[in-house]
Amino acid sequence: MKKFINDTVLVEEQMILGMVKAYPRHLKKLDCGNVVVRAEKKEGKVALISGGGSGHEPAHGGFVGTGMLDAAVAGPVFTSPTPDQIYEGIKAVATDAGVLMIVKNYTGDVMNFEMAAEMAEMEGITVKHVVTNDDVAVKDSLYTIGRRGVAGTVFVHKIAGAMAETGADLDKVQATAQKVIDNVRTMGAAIEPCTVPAAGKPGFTLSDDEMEIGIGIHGEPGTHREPVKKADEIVDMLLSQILEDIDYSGSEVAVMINGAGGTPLMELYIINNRVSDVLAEKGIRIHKTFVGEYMTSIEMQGFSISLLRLDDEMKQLLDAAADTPAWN
Amino acid sequence: MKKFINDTVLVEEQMILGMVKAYPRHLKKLDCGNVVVRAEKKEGKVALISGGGSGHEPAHGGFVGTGMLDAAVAGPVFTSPTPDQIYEGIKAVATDAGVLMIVKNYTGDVMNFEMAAEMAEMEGITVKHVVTNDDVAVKDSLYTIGRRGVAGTVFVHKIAGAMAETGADLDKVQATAQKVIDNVRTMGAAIEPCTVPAAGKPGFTLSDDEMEIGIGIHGEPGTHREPVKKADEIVDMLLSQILEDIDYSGSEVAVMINGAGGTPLMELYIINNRVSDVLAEKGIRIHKTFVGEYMTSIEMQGFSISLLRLDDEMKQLLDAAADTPAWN
Amino acid sequence: MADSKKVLKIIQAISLKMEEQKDYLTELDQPIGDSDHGINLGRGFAAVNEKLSGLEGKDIGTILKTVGMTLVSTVGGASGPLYGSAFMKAGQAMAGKEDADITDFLTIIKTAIEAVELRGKAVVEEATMLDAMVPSYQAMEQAVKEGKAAEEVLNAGVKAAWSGAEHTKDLIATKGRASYVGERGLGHQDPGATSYSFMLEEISKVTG
Amino acid sequence: MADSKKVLKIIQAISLKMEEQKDYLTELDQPIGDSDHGINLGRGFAAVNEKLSGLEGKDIGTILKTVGMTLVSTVGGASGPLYGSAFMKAGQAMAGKEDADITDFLTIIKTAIEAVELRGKAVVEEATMLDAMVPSYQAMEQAVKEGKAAEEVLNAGVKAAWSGAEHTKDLIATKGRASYVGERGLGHQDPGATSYSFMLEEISKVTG
Ligand SMILES: Nc1ncnc2c1ncn2[C@@H]1O[C@H](COP(=O)(O)OP(=O)(O)O)[C@@H](O)[C@H]1O
Ligand SMILES: Nc1ncnc2c1ncn2[C@@H]1O[C@H](COP(=O)(O)OP(=O)(O)O)[C@@H](O)[C@H]1O
Ligand SMILES: [Mg+2]
Ligand SMILES: [Mg+2]
Ligand SMILES: [Mg+2]
Ligand SMILES: [Mg+2]
Repeated sequence: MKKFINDTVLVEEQMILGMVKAYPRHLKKLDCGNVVVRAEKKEGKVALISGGGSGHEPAHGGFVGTGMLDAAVAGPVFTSPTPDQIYEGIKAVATDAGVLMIVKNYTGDVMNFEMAAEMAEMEGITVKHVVTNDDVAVKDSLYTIGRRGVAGTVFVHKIAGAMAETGADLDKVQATAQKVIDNVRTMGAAIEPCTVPAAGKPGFTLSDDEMEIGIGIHGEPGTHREPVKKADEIVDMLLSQILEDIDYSGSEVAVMINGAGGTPLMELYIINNRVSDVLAEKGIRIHKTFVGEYMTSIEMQGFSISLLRLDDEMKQLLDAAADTPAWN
Repeated sequence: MKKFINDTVLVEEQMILGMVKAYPRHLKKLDCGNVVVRAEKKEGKVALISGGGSGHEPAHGGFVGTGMLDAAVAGPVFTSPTPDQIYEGIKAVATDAGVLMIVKNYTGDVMNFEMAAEMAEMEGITVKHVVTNDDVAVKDSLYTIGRRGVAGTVFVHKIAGAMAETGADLDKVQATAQKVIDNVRTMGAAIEPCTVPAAGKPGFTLSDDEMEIGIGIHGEPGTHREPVKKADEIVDMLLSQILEDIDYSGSEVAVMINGAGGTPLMELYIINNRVSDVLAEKGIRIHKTFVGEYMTSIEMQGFSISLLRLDDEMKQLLDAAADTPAWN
Repeated sequence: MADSKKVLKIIQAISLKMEEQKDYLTELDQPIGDSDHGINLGRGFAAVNEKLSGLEGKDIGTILKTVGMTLVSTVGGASGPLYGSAFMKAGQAMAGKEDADITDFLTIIKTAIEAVELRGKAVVEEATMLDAMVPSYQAMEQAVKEGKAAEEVLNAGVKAAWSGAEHTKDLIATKGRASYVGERGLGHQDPGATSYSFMLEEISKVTG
Repeated sequence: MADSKKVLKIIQAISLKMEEQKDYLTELDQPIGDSDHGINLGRGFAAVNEKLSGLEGKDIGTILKTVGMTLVSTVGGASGPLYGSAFMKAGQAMAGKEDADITDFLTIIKTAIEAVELRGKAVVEEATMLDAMVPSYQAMEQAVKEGKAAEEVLNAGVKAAWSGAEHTKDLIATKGRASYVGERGLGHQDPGATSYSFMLEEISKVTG
């Protein structure tokens, strides 16, 4: 394992420190742990808090700032933060308007955030939450934990964040977040895995002509393995699974081509070239496209495509000004 | 070689198309080749044009837009574009105020841009140029071609671009660009090489415990090879070479931690943590820090540190609003 | 079966075991999860281990509750809230107790199972730690009913836990990360069921 | 030595050679450059090759100028403007000529060298294509002086070009990308010097 790090046990803290030192105008780190909050606490609005394991940079600290999150809690790499960490974040940003937690659908994240909310409610803080589950690679079913929350979560941060910034109440902000969740779908693929620093070995190995389809964002293997194909064919495969899940025809969408961390922008643009063309063919109008790294898996070489079906309200909130390290 | 591409000969064009399709509000592609210009031509100001080989995404197309470049010309991967391509870019954006070319110091780039300028001048277009050479890895000498232009070039785009946007004349914009060049220094290292699609093989190979010091941005090997060290030690080594070249003590600087394409943000933040601390120790004040991918080498795992010594004018121009895909 | 002093010894033994098996548990988590189960528990039980000296002289309830709270606040992931809740709830059930006999022990395990089921919204046959917990509980309950000695009861429990862990290889997971890989999880042993089996084994060793 | 028809044959032979040696030239560019010299010239001479049929019946000057312009507008990098200028300037020197004797040929080469020196701001011993161009020119000039036949002159040129290319292994480059790697370039043969030697070899083959 070759990485620009100092010590596997210091990765998370030094990363958060380095991030906060890069963006002192936006960010502050709590003394009690790897919790990033806005440099200036914003009163009089619903506070938004998200987070999860580290390794998804710029998520989630990069989305803390005006118009998006108030706090981001970072656990160890790919491991949900603990309830007391999350609770510290909640306490630091909670306002009278209440707190909305944006949680990605993973057993660990959901349980730890739930426990934190229980702690906060005991202290009289009103906490609600939404659970994002945009990954169509995983079949949704009553009997399973359901789909994972992946890159589409960033749209929830942005749009619910913009709604909170207007001074809307907790129910409205929660409903807005849920509307985004209901309308966003994502699917990804990878050609090279990533290595959790503390593990020292990649999460899976692929031979020179293999790729993983349906990857999550924790370096875990996907739903299946296939011979590598041309970018356009991979895009078609992922898009068709997304388009099967929601009928986007005739609607206007936001597109996110999210790099997994090690994928060069060159390839993300080539991917977007095809995504754009296919959507145009299908009569799906593109309101805005986002190409870059939003929700990564350390240095994984992969990408995901997210489509968010927009209505006028979401469009306006998506376009609203935001000022955060990674979205502005 | 595993990459999300369709065909090695289509890489550059499909990438540019995908980029322009992602940012139609900012960008337009000329029909005659891989030249990206502002969606709306800006009259009444000096036109800025830059470019070079492809493979440095988001450079240079990502910096086309209000407050930065007017045109970016993209050659094949790591190969300077040809004079006629550059000339098309010049023609498309030239105004009565003249054209400034921002060229990175490589034999190929300099010669091709010079030939293009000769073509444009024959058509009565006034063209001046600056040559960036921020890479301190390469010793400057009267008898050699001199230092390379690397990530610090992006500061030239930003600051000269902001000056041009004020309506300043060509001499003033050129002088501003030169001032940035005179005050910016960069040095980089890599732990994994990149592969030019058309070559199919990496530019160099490193064993599991080696790194390259003093890399350029074309996937070429650096000045020497060393056993991998801790991130902080690598930072110290690169910074000391930068700080030897210019005396930054007592001054205010802009910092750029530039990812080479495959380096996760996690590591760039850890790197910045050390850079911040060392500069603070040395009494060098940080005006602003930029962490991310600005001038990449496809999927290389590496980074560079750039320090730009600022005066009040440069500070103001650096902070001025810009609206481009990759800088806003 | 165990006084509070022995309970501390058990916890210590479990902590050492988790450290020892860190890499193995992490490896088990690789093909079907995110390669961190051993890292998570290693971190948590290292923290638990540091608390042990401060727990000398405390009752079993306090000890278990403290272990649970420490796990909750250091492990993270799925296993943190699950094992954490399990120990915390078990601690509540043992509040004030200085001694636990085999019946108390069964209560502890039953309470722990309920805590995991509640927090994890899971049942057996979903390829989780419950597939070691539940069958081993049933085996021990049966052994007690048959009047077996504590040592034999625990032996039966350990045996059933390991075969439960083994059985997860035949299951397509419907809870936890392993559910994302679907059929690809077949043939792989659940890390949580494995870590639980190690824990029960340590209990059996220290008390046996 | 060659009429315009033969010149077209030479250009065609060079184009095929560049295609054939594409990978080799690119490999030479790897340790000291950016792994593209063969790709660049391959692209350029493929474009040249497509122009050849349109050049039938044209004079040598026009042919060389067209080759140069095509290289300038398709090769890019350092070698594009250099070889491009070389052919363009040589074409100017041969304007209107239908036939070139060995003296004309020396003029072509001399003009090409001057173009490269001017554009590249380089001289011999900097580990560039000039280290094949200049010594081979000198060898040919000498051979002509000695009254050798065209065939022998070219043989002497080719030999000197290759030994010049070989000699670049002993030089620390001060121009071009190889200058960035400094001493690490020792032992590596310059790709441009190599491509030039191949070109001269083709000229010798077609005319010989
Ligand atoms: N809903 C659940 N109910 C019971 N056990 C679960 C549940 N989800 C996961 N587990 C257990 O947790 C283990 C994984 O723990 P760990 O790797 O530490 O956390 P994470 O899955 O968050 O990375 C699984 O092997 C499984 O035994
Ligand atoms: N200043 C120069 N003068 C003469 N020849 C040069 C100069 N710079 C580079 N070259 C030649 O160009 C060759 C490299 O060409 P190529 O790889 O196609 O371009 P680039 O270096 O831009 O990638 C070198 O091997 C060298 O022979
Ligand atoms: Mg985990
Ligand atoms: Mg090149
Ligand atoms: Mg896990
Ligand atoms: Mg080259």
